[in-house]
Amino acid sequence: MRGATILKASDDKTKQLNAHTLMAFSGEAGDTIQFAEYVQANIQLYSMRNDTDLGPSAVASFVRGELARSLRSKKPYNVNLLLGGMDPITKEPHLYWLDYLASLAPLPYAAHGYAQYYCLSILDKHHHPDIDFQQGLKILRMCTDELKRRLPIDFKGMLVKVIDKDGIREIDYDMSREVLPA
Amino acid sequence: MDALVATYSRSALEDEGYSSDEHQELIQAKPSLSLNFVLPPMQNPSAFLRALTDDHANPNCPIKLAHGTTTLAFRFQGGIIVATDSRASAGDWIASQTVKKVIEINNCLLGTMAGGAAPEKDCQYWLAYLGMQCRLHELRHKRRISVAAASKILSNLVYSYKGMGLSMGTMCAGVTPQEGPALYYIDSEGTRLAGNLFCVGSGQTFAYGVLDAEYHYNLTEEEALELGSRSILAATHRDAFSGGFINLYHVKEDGWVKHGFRDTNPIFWKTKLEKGEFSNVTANL
Amino acid sequence: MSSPFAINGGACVAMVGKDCVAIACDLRLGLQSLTVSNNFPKIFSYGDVYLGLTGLATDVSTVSDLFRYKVNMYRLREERQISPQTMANLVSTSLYEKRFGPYFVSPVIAGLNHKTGKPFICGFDSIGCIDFAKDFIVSGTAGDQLFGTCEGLWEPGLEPDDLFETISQALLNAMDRDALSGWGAHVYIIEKDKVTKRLLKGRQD
Amino acid sequence: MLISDEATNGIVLATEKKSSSPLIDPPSLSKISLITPNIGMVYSGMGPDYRVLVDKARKVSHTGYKRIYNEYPPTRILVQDVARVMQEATQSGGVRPYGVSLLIAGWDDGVEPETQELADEGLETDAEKKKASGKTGGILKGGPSLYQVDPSGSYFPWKATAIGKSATSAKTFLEKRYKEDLELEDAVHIALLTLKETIEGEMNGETVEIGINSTPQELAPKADQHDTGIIGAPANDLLGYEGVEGAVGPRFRKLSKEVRSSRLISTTSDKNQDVQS
Amino acid sequence: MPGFDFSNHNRNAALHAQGVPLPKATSTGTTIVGAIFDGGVVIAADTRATAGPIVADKNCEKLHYIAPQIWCAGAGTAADTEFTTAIISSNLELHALSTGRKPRVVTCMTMLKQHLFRYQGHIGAYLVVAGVDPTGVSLFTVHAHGSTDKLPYVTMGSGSLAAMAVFETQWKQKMTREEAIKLTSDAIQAGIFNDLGSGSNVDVCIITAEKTTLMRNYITPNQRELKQRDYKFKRGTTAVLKEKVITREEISKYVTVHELSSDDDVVVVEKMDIDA
Amino acid sequence: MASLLGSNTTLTSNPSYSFSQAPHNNAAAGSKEHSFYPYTDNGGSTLGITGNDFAIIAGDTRSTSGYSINTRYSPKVFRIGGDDETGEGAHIMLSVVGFAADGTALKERLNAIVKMYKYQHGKKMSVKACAQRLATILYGKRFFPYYVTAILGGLDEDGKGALYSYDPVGSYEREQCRAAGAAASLIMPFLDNQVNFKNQYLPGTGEGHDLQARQAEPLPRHQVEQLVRDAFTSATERHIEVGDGLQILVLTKEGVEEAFFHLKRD
Repeated sequence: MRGATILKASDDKTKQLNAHTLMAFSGEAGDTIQFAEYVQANIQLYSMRNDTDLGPSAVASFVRGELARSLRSKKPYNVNLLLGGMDPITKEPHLYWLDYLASLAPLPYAAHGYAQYYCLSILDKHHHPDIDFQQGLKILRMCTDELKRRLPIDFKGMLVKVIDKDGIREIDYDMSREVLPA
Repeated sequence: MDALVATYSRSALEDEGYSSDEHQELIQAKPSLSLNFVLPPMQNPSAFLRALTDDHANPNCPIKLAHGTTTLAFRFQGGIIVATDSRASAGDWIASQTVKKVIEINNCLLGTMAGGAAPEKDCQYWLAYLGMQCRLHELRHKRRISVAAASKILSNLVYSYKGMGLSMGTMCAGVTPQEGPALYYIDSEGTRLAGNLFCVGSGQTFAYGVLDAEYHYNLTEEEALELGSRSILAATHRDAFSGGFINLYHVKEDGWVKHGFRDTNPIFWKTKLEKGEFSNVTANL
Repeated sequence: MSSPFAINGGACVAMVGKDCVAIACDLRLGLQSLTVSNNFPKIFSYGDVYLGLTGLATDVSTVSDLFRYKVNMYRLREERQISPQTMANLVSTSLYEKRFGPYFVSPVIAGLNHKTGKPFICGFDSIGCIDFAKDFIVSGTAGDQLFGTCEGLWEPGLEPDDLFETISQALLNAMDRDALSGWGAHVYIIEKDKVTKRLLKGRQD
Repeated sequence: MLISDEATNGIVLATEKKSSSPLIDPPSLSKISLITPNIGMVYSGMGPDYRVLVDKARKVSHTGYKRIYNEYPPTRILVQDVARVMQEATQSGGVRPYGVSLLIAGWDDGVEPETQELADEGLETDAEKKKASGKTGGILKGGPSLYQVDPSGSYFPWKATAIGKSATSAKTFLEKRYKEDLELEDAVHIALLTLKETIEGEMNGETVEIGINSTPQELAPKADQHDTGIIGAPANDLLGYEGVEGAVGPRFRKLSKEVRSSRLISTTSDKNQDVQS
Repeated sequence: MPGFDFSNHNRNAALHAQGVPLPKATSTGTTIVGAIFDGGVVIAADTRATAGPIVADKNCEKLHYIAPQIWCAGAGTAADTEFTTAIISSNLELHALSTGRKPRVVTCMTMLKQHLFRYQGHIGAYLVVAGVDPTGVSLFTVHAHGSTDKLPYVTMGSGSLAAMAVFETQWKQKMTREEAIKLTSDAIQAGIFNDLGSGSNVDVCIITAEKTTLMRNYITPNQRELKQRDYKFKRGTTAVLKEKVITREEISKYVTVHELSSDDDVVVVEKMDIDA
Repeated sequence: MASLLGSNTTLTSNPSYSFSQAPHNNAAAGSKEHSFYPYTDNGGSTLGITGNDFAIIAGDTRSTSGYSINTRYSPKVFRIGGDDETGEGAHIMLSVVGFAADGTALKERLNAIVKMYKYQHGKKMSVKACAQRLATILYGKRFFPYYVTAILGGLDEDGKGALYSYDPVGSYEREQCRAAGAAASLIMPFLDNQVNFKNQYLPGTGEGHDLQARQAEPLPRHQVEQLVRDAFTSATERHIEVGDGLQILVLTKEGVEEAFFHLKRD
């Protein structure tokens, strides 16, 4: 967004850090991509040097540390992050929530910005620890529907990526259906 | 000289004691809810009031008034469900967990209270005033006032105080033969909207989230009550300024029915343990 | 904008008992009115010294990591566990080092002295002034409320099990009057030969 | 030439004060220095280098420890810090290594519960009881410890040792004399005897320096022992203030000239007995 | 102090510019006093530390050790008084060891004022410095900006007016030790009872040429009365959802080992090629 | 939370989580603009608890401004509707804490109204009516509030203790117990626990989620008086504006009894 103009409708606001870890970011333009690329480069460097990937909790710790460090610099990054990954050893999924102050929380589900205010209650109600992929998608649909319904923003599209034991992949997600408030 | 004497020989206490208005107030048995408000003796009373009481703009304000709320109401085939939380907070301080945020205007009409600073009393007072007007309407016209008319009276009233620092967001719910279930949203800015479903207050978004996902007009009474209650529960869980008890009402054509004023705590744990919801609350050590 | 100490919310309390100490914290991580996480404990253990940190969540993490580093260095260098008293001084000097750009945290320490087995608790302001107390220490957004409950409920010489009830009731009731803390609690009862950690059932609103 | 040995309740540092000229004012010469209230240091080698190290040791005990933990460093930590200073001089450009060997004697409070030791050992004889109550040194248990630091920066813990000109013969002498359950009084005695073996010229209060370090009960300082120099019981009267909970006086002190003289006399008179036994 | 670390300063200044209030440090709305008597000097303080209107510490120590015969009473920001006196005490100790002489009070006072002046009042330490040295008895006040006074009787802190009222009516020259102790503790009590920032107990420190005597909690006029009721709860009153016992052995471990489940699929360990 | 209601600030102020989104704070400048500032906080604390056949209202007697004590005896609890100056025969109790001048004015006004009611109707005003009336008085100054937190106590139609608590603009609620004033945040959670047994479960009724909550029941007068005293001694320990004296008014069907206890004066 530049003023009230949409510059690009299909911008990918995620970065793959290693084979099993993906980071989504929002915040101030410029800061987001700069910080994400910095993190990506370092995580990839680690993978190359050590021929092994950092687990999600290690990645989250590293990212938090870097963001906290930048917070004490003259020009801190203003970035909110979600970090998802499969632990390469235990094969368990992990999700981390990080805000621009570098507060880190591991969560079963998370959101940033206005989405938190509309979606968390939906997730509280419908999420269970043992849901399968299709059920997960169904809950996601409820969330995006609610955002379309209540936020004064016309979504130009939604990018959905899935992390599982096979890695990271993008899936088609139809946002064309109209949703109106009751 | 006489004039001078007259000027300076006034009784020292002439201005003391009660003014005629105040005297009137004293001898009147029960004063009507009046529209006479004392204003601070200054150019811009509302800015004065804001500096004094708005803890959002000024966290060190001396008079902390209660705020923070989740209220909701929706229409469905069986009438209208009205539900609220019961928390009153002043800053971070939880002043009360037992506020009745549904106001029984009369036995057919309900109002809810929410808003910025001091919504409680603004709503309590003005809805009581509205109740009086509704009764007068009934006496004058020999029939019940429509919800549309009642809400319009309220809207006009608070609009006349716009900019003075009133702060309220209220919903008027009633079922009349001519209107069916009627629901209006009125706020102190002057907005007045009719609709199927409204959530108001700091926890509104959370209530909308749950409500929107499962709402449709043909809910059964049981489903509707459960949905209203569950939406408030969702908001109390996520919004720090909502909580306490769930106050649940069902408005029908022959009047409203109260469905309890129940503590969220046992409801929360029951919901979690029986339905497996709220998976973010774990028992991990 | 609220104070940085109240953005994320949180409460912590420590109490002295008979040959034991207790330390407890809430579990909320919020962003002002929004509750983000219900599993954000604010007590960290360094050997057998326990440190509770309330305040800005990012600084809670940063400071807890910093002391994990410092205490591990101490243990490696001196080949011994750090004592609660020494830890208190370390925390104090570390915070005061940032006198003109403080971490927004109010730490609380609880532990038993290795040599004498005597209970030790203390609290700090954000720039490292130590508050040595013989009864209890409170910190966080529910600090005022905790002062009230602790002052009312605490008594000297409580056995570990009684101390647990007292600290739990003091914390739970204080949290229930503070919008920004709550959502469950952790309680540690520290005795000579063991530490008991419990998860309390608390209001989730 | 200096001697030091560890007793169950203290340590003695003893050295010979050699003055190259009778014109020198003897009290101005001092080889034993107090670093912290519980740690003393003595040297063999170049005096000026030693005084630099004393300053650095005192400074690092404050900046690197007391100003962080509000307590004085344990002996080993101080030794490490001093050794680091000395090692760095061996590989830094533009400086030469320090030309001194040091003996550092200290007493640590320890962190382990005192009762545990008593419980661990069967206390049958008086001798064993004494041994059990005596600290064996170190950060954990507490008690006296003695380190030698070389110009290379390497350091060694000792029960008793000597450095300097006649160190080899002195050490041989100490090996014969040293016993595990020495009392501080005996240790002072042995140190002086050792010194006497190797010293050239007259030995009197002016030419020897003694420092002690010990536990409270054994060698409570007498008023006349002010300004002496051994590591011994905390000299609470040297604290200068009273009423502060937990405050104890310095354990390290130098023995005064008078006390030194009196010890010397007793040494000479005892010598025969000792040899006989 | 090797120096302050300003690394958070930029961040906090940025937050402050956006309307975030700066944190409140524990401050000692305080009464501290000092008076010279014949042969020595007495300083005294109350023991209340406040954070806003809340009493943070009921029995804090406001009399700080500098050297055996130099002591300091501190008012203002509690952490500043604590650390300023500690740093000067440390420097003075090194100075004393290096010179082999007892430190002088003027030296201490000068070091304090230079330290405080360097920080332009940002270090909020208000001190009463008292001591006896080879030059005699001294009593000074040092303000946060670095100004100093030398007076026979002084008061500082929020209760200074109440305390000074006592001094101005009852102080006399050439007091005995006992008279001085009585006078200073009366002055502190005036602060305790009439200034809300001061409270609890009276600490007194008497310094003479021979020795220093600290009398912690010399007067305790504000002991809490016994409670009317017993508030011990029945065991089991609190609802516990989970419990874990950590033994002493586990605590002292540096490394904890988590066993993975033995399911073969879970752990993929690459086989190492070994040269034959 | 500022207005959520349709005003243009809604979206920026409600889910505001970023510093840059925070509404810029001009309040400090705002209050400078008006040199007219008619309020002082005189500190102190009050509390009220009800029982089956009594109501208790208590308050400390210290009046402060800043770090100074104005007086050690300035009552904050009053008898309303008494026959004479002493308040003899009063059947309602009022406590006011905050700005003492507003408090006195409010008490005088309510007292006059309750008395006039009796003269005109020949019967005592019920506490319920009085409570409603007090709310109206307070709301009458909605735009220039009385800077006080009031608690009203009496006996209801059934003879049960009735307690009403107010905010400065008259929002009120009937409660079992309530603390107000400077140390309200210290006392209230203690009362929640000890009067309403919040967070207390019955030992032995189960484990974890199965435990049964302890139900609140009206406490006997003796116990309530003890709680009041302990609440105030605790508050005195930790709040600098509370102390000097504790005044307790107990209303039963026999009338108002007053008790006075000394609190710490530091």
